[in-house]
Amino acid sequence: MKLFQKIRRVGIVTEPLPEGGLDAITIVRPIDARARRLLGRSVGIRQVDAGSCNGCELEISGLAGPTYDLERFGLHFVASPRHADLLLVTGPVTRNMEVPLRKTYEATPDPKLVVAVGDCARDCGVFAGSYAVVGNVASVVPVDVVVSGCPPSPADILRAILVAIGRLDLPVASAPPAGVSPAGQADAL
Amino acid sequence: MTAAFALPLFWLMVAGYAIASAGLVMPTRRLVRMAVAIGSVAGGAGGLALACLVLWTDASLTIEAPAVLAAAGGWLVHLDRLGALFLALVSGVAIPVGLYAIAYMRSYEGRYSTRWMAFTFGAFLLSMSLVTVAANAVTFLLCWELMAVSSFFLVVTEHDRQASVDAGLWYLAMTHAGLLALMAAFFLLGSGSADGSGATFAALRSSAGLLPSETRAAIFLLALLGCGSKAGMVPFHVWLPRAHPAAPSHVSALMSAVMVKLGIYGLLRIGLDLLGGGPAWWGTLLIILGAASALTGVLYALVADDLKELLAYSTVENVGLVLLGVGAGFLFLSLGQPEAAMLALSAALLHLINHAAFKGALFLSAGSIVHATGTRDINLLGGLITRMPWTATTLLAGSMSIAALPPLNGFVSEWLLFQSFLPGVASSRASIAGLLTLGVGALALTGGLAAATFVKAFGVTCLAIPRSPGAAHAHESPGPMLAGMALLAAACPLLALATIPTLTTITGALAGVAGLPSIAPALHVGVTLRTPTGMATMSPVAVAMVLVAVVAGTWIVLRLIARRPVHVGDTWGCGRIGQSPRMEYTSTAFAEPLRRVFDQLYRPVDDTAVGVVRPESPYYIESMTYQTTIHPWFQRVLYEPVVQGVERVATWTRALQSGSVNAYVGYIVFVLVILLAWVIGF
Amino acid sequence: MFNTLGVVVEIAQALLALAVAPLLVGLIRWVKARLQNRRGAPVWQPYAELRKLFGKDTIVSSNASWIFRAAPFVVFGSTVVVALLVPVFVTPLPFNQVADLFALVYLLLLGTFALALGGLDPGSAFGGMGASREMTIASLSEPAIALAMLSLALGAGSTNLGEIAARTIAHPTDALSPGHILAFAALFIVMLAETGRLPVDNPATHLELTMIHEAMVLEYSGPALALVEWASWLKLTVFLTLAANLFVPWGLATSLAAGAIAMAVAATVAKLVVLAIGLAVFETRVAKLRLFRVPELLAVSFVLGLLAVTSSFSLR
Amino acid sequence: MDKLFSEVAVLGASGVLLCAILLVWRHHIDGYITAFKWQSNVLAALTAAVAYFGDDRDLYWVAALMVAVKGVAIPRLLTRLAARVGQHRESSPLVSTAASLVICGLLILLAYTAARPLQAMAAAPTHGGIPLAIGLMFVSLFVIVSSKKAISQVIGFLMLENAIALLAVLATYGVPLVVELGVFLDALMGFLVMQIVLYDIHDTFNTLDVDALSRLKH
Repeated sequence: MKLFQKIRRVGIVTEPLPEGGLDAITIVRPIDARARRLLGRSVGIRQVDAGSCNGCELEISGLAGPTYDLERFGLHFVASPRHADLLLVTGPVTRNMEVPLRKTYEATPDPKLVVAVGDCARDCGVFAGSYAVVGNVASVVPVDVVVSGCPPSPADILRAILVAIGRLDLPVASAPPAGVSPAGQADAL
Repeated sequence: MTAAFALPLFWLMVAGYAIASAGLVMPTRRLVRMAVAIGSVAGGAGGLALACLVLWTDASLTIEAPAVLAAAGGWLVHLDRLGALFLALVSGVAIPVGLYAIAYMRSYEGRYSTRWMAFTFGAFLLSMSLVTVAANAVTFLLCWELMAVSSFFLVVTEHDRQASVDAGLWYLAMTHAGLLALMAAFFLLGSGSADGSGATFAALRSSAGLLPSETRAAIFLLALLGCGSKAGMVPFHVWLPRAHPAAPSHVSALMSAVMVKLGIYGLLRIGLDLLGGGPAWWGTLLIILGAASALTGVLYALVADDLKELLAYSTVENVGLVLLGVGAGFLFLSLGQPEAAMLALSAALLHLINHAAFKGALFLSAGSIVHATGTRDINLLGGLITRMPWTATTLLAGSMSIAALPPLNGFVSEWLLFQSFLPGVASSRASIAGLLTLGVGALALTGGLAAATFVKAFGVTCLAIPRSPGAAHAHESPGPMLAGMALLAAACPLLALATIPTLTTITGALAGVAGLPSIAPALHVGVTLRTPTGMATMSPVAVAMVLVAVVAGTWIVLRLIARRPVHVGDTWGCGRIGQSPRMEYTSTAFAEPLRRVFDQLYRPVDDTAVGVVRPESPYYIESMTYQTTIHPWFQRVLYEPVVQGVERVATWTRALQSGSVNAYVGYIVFVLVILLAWVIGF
Repeated sequence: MFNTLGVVVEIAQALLALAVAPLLVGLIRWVKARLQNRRGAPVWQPYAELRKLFGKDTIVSSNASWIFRAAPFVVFGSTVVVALLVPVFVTPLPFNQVADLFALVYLLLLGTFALALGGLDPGSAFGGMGASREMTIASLSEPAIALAMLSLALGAGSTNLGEIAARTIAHPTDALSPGHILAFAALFIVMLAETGRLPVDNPATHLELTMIHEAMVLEYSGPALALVEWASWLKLTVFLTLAANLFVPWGLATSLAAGAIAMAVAATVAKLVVLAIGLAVFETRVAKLRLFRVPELLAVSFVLGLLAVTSSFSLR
Repeated sequence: MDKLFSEVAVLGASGVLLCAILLVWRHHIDGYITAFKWQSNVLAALTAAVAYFGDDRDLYWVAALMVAVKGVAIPRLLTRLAARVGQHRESSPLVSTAASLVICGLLILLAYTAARPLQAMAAAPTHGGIPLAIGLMFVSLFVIVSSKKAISQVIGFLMLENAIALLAVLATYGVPLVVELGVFLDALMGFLVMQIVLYDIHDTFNTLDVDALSRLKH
């Protein structure tokens, strides 16, 4: 009974998604129209940690909480890439995570989207050039949308997902993110 | 007019099995196999035709040969409907098994004598058929013993394997204990008829009513021991999970599908037909033993890792289910509810026939798997559905039937068993209502656990990736084997669709036996089953039709609306690089949760050995072996003390056997003195 | 009087159950979200999920056989047949004669059996784990269901669902008899176990090691997944309808008159909404049990069933 | 009216029995105490119902007393006791929980079978609940036999007392108020004595595991 009293006292704590603030988000490539049509109202998200420091994970886990509540948009995390429509990839892709990331991508049925979360996922961030890193996410799997930030805020991540499925409008970016090749750099060093 | 066919058909049956036995003297191995196949198919066809003749017309068969074994009462054969039902069972299974044997016996050629195998196989089939037609004590016991001995030789076919020989010895010991009990039962039965009419069943039947109730009780208990040990009833089932796996698979199929049923036949013949039923405690005892058999059987089947042992334990389970029905029948008869008794006994016999179909199919499929992979260990199998599609399909059909899934036949008979208990639960006698309530619970638990067992038996054996090279290089079995398996597997849905005719035949066979109504009550309205008490209706045909229609309809609709491509990819394993069979769930792992739940019953002995790489730290582990064994309780509690006692007595008597003549003469003098003293004293 | 029209109504009510199932699940999720102080997905979210899944590609494991592909159809088909049996609005209908409560249990077992095989087929450890656990729970809940039904059947003198509902309609006070209430409690626990709800299985879990139902379907994708999910929602709907219409069948139409049916639709919907909200509140209140405490819960359910039967004996 | 009365009686008796089942299911001493508390309250409600249907003024008093003593006072004392000796868990029961539950089910069935003639003898509309009351006695005895902690044994004894009260209410519409009061007093005294003994056991052995009592032999 105490539990329900508390639930009543606290009330709904979900905040409306703040307007604007789309600068952190880049659309990397034109998004498949069929994917947008199909995934408008229901998206299964599979999160892949490709070598992240877990900063981004901390923010992502905020999405499922009552404050950001991604479920209200019809988004939900799923337990298997077979059930997923969208991969949320974080971190610079480390050597050990390259194959798993590719396998996850292959295991996701079409149509599917990939959102790269965080500076590391965009261009390897502070890990660029490390011998343990293969490259950014785009060098392993095709990426649709990138969110910058170290770490990006949950609201940004949420907006990026909504942009990816076409629920928020954003013009296609002119330039793709700098395609760094840390492996090559490592060789040069 | 039709009656005139009975005698030729009988001789056709005998001749067929004789041909099978004549494999003993065939010049080439090929001819041996052909003899077995032609003989058992012809004999089976003859027997089946004869049985149908007796079941469906008013024909009957009587052959008297008083000169044979005159001292013991002569040879007497008479086939009535109850016997014909079981004859149909023997013959019906003999045909597919005979076909199967053509190819299966090949794998024994060169290693073991197939000629001797052919001879004993023919004798086994013949003796089982003759048990059902025997009409006096001596004929019955003789055929019973012939059946036991011939099957013993088949069990020890692989006589160079210790396990087979052990299994054979257990079987021989148990079956002879049973035979002694049966002989005693017939002796007691015959003590009532003073006219020395040679203990024909007709004479025994008329005199049994005059016996004092203690004698009747003793006869019933002896028959229960004798027939129960043959049927694999707990606690006399210990031989079954040893002998059935040890025998060649076509013989296992016959033993499991047919021979154990003759134990039930004996029980019905003596307990119901000759004694005419008894007081309520007979039924109660049967229900308790039936529930114990069903639960013990299914619990040990669940944890068995040997495919054929699993099937053997599941036979114990199904015999338990049949006994539950038979027990309810006895109980209702004693309570003066013949209609309910009829329902219960019909349900039991329907399950018995259905079990013959699916257990036959399962054992033959298991044989096909052993033939192809060389192993019976489920933990070493897997992936057979792509390598042996037909065998996997028959195994699936058998598994679904035995798990009582609609629309197959096991479902129909288990449903009827449930229904047959309901009139008893509604009874006003508290003890009976309570007993049957628990019976319903036991039935339901058995059904659920059987489903789990057969998900394991089929799923781990046939699906996913093979776990050993043997399984990986498996090949489909030759045509004749597949034909045998397919016949029995096809019988599963067909028997479900033909429930009503089958049931009518069964009630026809039971009508008039003991106190059962002489005009069989209708258990159906059209194609819908309807219990006589009006408790429930169910139509197997309609359920099957609707189920197939809905599944097919869904498939068609989905083909129309969802036309997206299907890709083939790796199994999802959290991104790991490659998949190996070691990542799969094994048979032991599958049964682990239920094994933990029933821990107090299994009392497993677990053994974990850890190979540590560095002595200074226990966390660097090189290897880890986990071993678990289950020592069955009946073995521990009931048999080991007996075996130990026998051994102790044997050791003690060995001390007497000094080998010295002086000692032996001394014994004689000693005994003489004792005897003299006794004579003088009294 | 029932024949052609009856069959039409029968099929219509099964289709309606099928159509309503996602809404019911959506409602449960929405209430649960609200109780977690979240806004939550709209109640029609499950429809969007189904539509999406039916439009997606399928990926099948290279190890899988036809069993894997066939299993979703068997699961879905058997559940739909069960929905045909359950008195949703009108009782008794023609299909009532075709199968009874025991047949219903075995039809559900057919679905469980097929799904467990589908879980084992791709050879993944998760699938095997899910199959093993699901069969464990399914087999242990069997005796509890049987006894609960026995208690219902004893009251009605029949195991056909139509007769049981009709009996309670004819004798309204029976709904408060102890046998009825205890059987309801037993069946409620079994329902939690069979449909994979808390405290037996968490339908929202992402952790493979705690999964039961979800672990078996990890390999399914696209339309096959849609079928499996829809079947599990339908199973929940069927169980809730059974709970509503076998134990409190008030309002159920006994004829095909339009007015009676309209009443029945309203009554059933109201009962389902109440049950769904109750389930959501219950799920918010309890924590998931350890796997090896689930058999204890099912033992409680078995004892409740036994108590239900004993109580109905005692009243005779 | 009589039918309703007998249904209410059986329902109440089932409820009381159900609390006992709940107790067997729980692992924690807190759960035991809660189950006992609910059981006493259900019993009190049943007594009040019997008072209403049977038109027996005295029984209302009995019901009120039940709530006061067994529903409030004893559970409180028990909680204090458990807190003081630091007992939270019936750690390793002699029989596993699932097995205990099944055994309890069988005991109830047995009680039904055994008490059927007794039930037939009693003419009161409440007689349907008599087998359940006897079942509750069996279950309480089983709890006493199978528990290892002295405190759960005490709860078992209290439950047995409830069972006797239930039987009395159902069989004879409750014994006269005076006798009932005596029984109450008896139970309370017994409880207090047991409390003292429990403290002693705890002080002597530093545990409430009754196995430790076997050390007294040495």
